[in-house]
Amino acid sequence: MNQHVAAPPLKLVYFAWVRERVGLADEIVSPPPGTATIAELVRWLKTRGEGYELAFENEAIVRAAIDHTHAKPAASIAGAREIAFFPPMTGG
Amino acid sequence: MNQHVAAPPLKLVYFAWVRERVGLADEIVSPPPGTATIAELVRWLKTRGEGYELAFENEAIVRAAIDHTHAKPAASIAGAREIAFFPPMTGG
Amino acid sequence: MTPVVRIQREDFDLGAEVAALARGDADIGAVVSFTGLCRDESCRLAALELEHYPGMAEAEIARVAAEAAARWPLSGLLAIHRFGLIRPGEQIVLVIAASSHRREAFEAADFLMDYLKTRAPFWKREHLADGSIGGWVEAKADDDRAAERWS
Amino acid sequence: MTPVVRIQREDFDLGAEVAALARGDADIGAVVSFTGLCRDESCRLAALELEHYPGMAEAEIARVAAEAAARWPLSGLLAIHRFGLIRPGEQIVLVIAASSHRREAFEAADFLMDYLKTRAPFWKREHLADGSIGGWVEAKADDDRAAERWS
Repeated sequence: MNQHVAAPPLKLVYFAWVRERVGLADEIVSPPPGTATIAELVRWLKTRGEGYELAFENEAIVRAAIDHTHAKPAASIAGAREIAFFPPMTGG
Repeated sequence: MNQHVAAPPLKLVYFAWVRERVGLADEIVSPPPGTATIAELVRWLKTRGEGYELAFENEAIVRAAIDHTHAKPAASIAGAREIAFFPPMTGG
Repeated sequence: MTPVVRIQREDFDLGAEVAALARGDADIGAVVSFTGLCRDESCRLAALELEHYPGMAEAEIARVAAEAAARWPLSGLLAIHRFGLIRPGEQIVLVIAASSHRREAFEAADFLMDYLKTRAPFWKREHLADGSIGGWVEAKADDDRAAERWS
Repeated sequence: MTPVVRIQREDFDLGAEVAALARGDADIGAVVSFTGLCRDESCRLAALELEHYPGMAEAEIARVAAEAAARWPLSGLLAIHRFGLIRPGEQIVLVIAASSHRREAFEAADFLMDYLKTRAPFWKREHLADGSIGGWVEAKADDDRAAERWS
């Protein structure tokens, strides 16, 4: 069990209105030890200010991807290099 | 009831292997009085020679059209100007 | 919206037909095209010969196209069917359906092709690579079943 | 068969892409294309702005395309998705599926579009005719339901 070892710095990227609300396109963060899943990462991000709170107001609607692959809230972020948050896709 | 009045001359057209078996692309015929439907027309055509017999050997497979519209064996030929016989379609 | 139907010996240009159909119509969001080609998996064929019933071919495809136009809200609908000798790799048939949304465009094109296969008066005969004339292509029960999906 | 996936700012040429995909492959009998256009029914829009996630957009569409290629016997499969500012009437997305038979080509193109809508990381924002920037386009529950048809 190494979930309490500090995670290495992590790149976060944001898109569309998530990006606008957070106020950043990307950033490098060091989540607290024990941050093991997307859901836990979101919980921590929401403590970082109003923009984050607004972006993740409705957690169920914001999508995540780990290293360019869609990921559910329960997905482990261990070993992740880049985690993205964005609204439901509207391409096509 | 005018089904025993002689019908006016009728143009018949044939396509694909029906045309080859009949040996004609088209012809003008005068079916006997009382020939009221496609099925009755086919019955009469089959008495006209070996080619017709071979073409309509399997009556269920040969399709018909009256004046450019698909028609079933029971369809009335009253007033028809052009009746076509052909195999199942294989276009597209 | 009046469907465009053409029966012709000449080849057609997919890009030009789509551009002409969609031009200047701001409510078109989706265009689906189907192109049917002369296949020759085993290099057996010199060509396919397509016989058709002039007059009825136009009328029947126009009827099927009108059915599609009544069934789906379309902004454009086109069907071109060639006749004559068509060599492997060449185009035989083109269907284009344009609509606001993709579901309608896909379904209308699919429907039009299924009905065109089973109702349009065209017949294919094989011309073989050795110079001889092969048999008439037989209709497929699969095609009838495909058309029945829509009724 | 390796699917072709391109994410680009530039426009694309449907006719040229279909010709390139089908060229010289004698077992292609059916080519289905889907073109998605920027719609503007009420002349409200100056343009749509398409934001995307570079890297993931390519990867995700390639995954969906590989799924389609595993599910249907295809001879060719292509997806192009544009990003940047796209004006009303301009092309946004292109999908082409080529197969021996029409059913497979239709289904693969339809599947690819449904999944592209719900899985490819692109987001549309409206630029209005009056010069202002409108809101982000909302995802449609319809699109999720369309994608669920395939599972």
